[in-house]
Amino acid sequence: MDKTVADPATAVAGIADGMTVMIGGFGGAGSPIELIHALIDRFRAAGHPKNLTIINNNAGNGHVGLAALIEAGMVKKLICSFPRSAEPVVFTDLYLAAKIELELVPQGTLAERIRAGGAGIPAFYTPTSYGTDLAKGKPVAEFDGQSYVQERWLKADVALVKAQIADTHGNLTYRAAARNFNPLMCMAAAQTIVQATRIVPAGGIDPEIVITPGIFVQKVVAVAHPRQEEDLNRANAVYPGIA
Amino acid sequence: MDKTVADPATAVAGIADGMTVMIGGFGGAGSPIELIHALIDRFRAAGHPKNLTIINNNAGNGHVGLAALIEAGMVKKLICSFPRSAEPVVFTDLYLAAKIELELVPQGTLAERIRAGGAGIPAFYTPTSYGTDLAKGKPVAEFDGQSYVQERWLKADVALVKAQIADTHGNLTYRAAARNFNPLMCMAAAQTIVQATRIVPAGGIDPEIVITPGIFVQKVVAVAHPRQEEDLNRANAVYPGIA
Amino acid sequence: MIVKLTNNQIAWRAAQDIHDGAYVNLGIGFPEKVAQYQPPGREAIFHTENGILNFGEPPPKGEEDWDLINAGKKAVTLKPGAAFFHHADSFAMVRGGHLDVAILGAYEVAENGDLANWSTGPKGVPAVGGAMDLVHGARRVAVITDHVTKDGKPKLLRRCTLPLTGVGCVTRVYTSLAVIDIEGGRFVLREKLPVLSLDDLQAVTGAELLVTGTVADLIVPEL
Amino acid sequence: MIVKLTNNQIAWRAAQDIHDGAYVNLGIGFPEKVAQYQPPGREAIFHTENGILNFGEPPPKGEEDWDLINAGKKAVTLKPGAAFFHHADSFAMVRGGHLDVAILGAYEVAENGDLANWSTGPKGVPAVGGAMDLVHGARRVAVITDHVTKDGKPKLLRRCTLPLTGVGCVTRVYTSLAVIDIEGGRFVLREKLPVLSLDDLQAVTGAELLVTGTVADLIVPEL
Repeated sequence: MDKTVADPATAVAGIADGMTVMIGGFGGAGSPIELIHALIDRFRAAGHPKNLTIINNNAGNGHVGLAALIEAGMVKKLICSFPRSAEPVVFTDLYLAAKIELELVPQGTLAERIRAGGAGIPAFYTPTSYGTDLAKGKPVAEFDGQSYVQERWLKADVALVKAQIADTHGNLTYRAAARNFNPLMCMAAAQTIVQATRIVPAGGIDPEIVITPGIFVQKVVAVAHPRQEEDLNRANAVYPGIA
Repeated sequence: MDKTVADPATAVAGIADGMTVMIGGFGGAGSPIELIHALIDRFRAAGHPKNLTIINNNAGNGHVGLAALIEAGMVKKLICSFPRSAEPVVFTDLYLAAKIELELVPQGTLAERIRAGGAGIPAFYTPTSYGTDLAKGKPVAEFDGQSYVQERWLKADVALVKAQIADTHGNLTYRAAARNFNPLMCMAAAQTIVQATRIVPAGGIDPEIVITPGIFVQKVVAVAHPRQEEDLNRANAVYPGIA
Repeated sequence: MIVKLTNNQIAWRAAQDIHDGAYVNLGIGFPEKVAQYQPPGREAIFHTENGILNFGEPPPKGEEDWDLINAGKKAVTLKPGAAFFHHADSFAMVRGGHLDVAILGAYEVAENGDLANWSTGPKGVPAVGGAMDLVHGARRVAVITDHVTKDGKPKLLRRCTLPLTGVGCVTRVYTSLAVIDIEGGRFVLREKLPVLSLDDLQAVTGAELLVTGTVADLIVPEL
Repeated sequence: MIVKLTNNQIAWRAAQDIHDGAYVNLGIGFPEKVAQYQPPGREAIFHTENGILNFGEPPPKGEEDWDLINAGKKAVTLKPGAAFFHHADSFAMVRGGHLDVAILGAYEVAENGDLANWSTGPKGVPAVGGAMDLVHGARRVAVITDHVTKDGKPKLLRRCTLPLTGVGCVTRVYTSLAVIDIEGGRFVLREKLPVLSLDDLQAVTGAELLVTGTVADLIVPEL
């Protein structure tokens, strides 16, 4: 069993128009920049994929990564908790012009909905957002005298994930706070595509320190020197156009 | 911050009559034998705690650990998925004599109910047990044409947990399949008491390999050479009475 | 002379349908045998509910590590690429549809796909384990079983009489006499022992066996 | 002359109530300042939504590791005993009641404990982050805020006028003028700047201030 694919372009080749795509990362940490850029390259060459629904905590920053994906016109709808950032001009402009849809979800509810999707839990109750605008239209219920909102699972056709080390079975480790949503998204997508700094043979990761077991991963691609969104933005990078 | 306590007896001193106690482990792997035996010692010396509700995957085996706790007459009710074992005589006899209550829960539902307790999710839906006797009396709902059973969270007053390494903040690692229910129970109890083979200073565990973050742990006690239930049972051990 | 497959042979037949790279959960007891008959050149990854992916053979006697056990509480070993995880993650794999195949034993299987394999009724101590989770989680739920009970009564029925493990969950049954799919609420015969006639087989089956295409010979090596 | 505490002084006051060994989440922006004023000899452990427990000071400029950031996307460092975890575990800590204190900013706080701090209305891009989770998770939810808006209007009100973050969740408010508890649906004054009369304070507060015991002087060092 070897889930390795040759390069990011090959890894993302199957992503089709209209798909729901989860993208890992919280701000720049854990954002799979090279996979996102490979998707933009494909769109620029072939006109696909477009009309994507993207699930990410944020709405991108500057003109690289997720922001560049949105700027390229590939995204129909964004599901996220915090579409503000230091430089969120791309999303903000489209949103205020009503050219992109937004489903705003509290961050913990977003995480739990994704986990629920991965764990086969179609719905759950949370105290979060009870009595607020974000609970409008959702069923509520009382348990032990407290009020809760019913939330549904979130699943995706594809997850794009950034890991630190992968083995050929797809077992993964992450780096520091770049872990964030990545392990959850691995669980919740029909196809999980991972970029890792290093791919090692099966047995190359201690079974005790595996964070994402390979059962949740379909493809791994090596990106030895991944770019960090934060560094790119501090250099005022724009994609396409960066080295 | 130092969550270390001197010995198992001190660690379990606050457990009172009628409490709900989660006990980690799956079969003998991850079973906190020394903490359980300290609880039995207290009962034999002081007559408390009794009328306990115990949450564990199994019903104990032989005459040590959980089986010995039941045999001592301290347990009113057991919540578990699989109260059969090679040598489950203690529980079986009491159950058939209607001297102990049993709430039988499918294993995955048991795990998820405990996690839900720890994660502040009062209820969730699962396909598991739909249409079976174990779903009787539980609300059902349909999502996307599939039928699901509503399950409630499980919480406890105390969790007794076996870890491999603990630091003074209560960060934990486990050993192999001794992990099982332990990390979930740490989350779901008001007070989590951990026996660890070794306690190291804060900083002694790589933050990347912490399985249970210390926020879920209240007390840690060193048990340098923990007994394994399986070894004890193969030696026909009976507690009290073993070295 | 009893003409039927041994348990090893039933396990062998079930193993032939496990594709390369499959993630598989084998129920405790008889289904565990399936792991021994993985066809050469195919790599399956075995999952156990208590938190291991990619475990392997039991260790030699005396070398057991009792923290390294499977759901049947038997000592196992690890293969390269193994991972440990806690019970909630383990059942996320099960319930979340990440397993390709689960193979379970059965007291009864009904033509509507219902399975009864956890309780023989109100007497004794009930125990369910992970069976109810597995039948609603894995992409394919198969059963291996003797075709009839020890008393010679059919285990494949119109409707189950014992408490259910899951509703409409089984899609294939490997028995000591035949391989039978469940489709559209009916038993569809795929393979049978060549020595048996369709009538012979029907006589020990508690619901009608449909034949919708070729019925292949169920041919299994001596094991 | 404006008589009021600076943001640093409000943060200092809030920090005095954090007990030794507390697990604390500080909202992004102004509340992050609270960490600087931990009283000596007390050890608090800070949680950030994006998956770190026990992070510390920002690193020196130029030494940032952008994989090691807090929820405000600012670079941080680790203290001994830190741990990383994913977002579902992080919000299990929040929602599951494992944090001792969450300290948030506010647009408005009402005497019934309602908080509005995420949306100033339908214009612009809405963003909520983890605020709605925090207010229903931590055992104690406190607010730090200027007592009035930039236009001098009360931020402490009978009822919130802006979209709510949470219902009945706040139990203590540290303002630039006072420390106020919320009990039984009322503002209860605990401390006020000594130069202010109760009438002065009431005049800039949008709901009645109850006095049920001694009102202490709010005394804070120069910061």
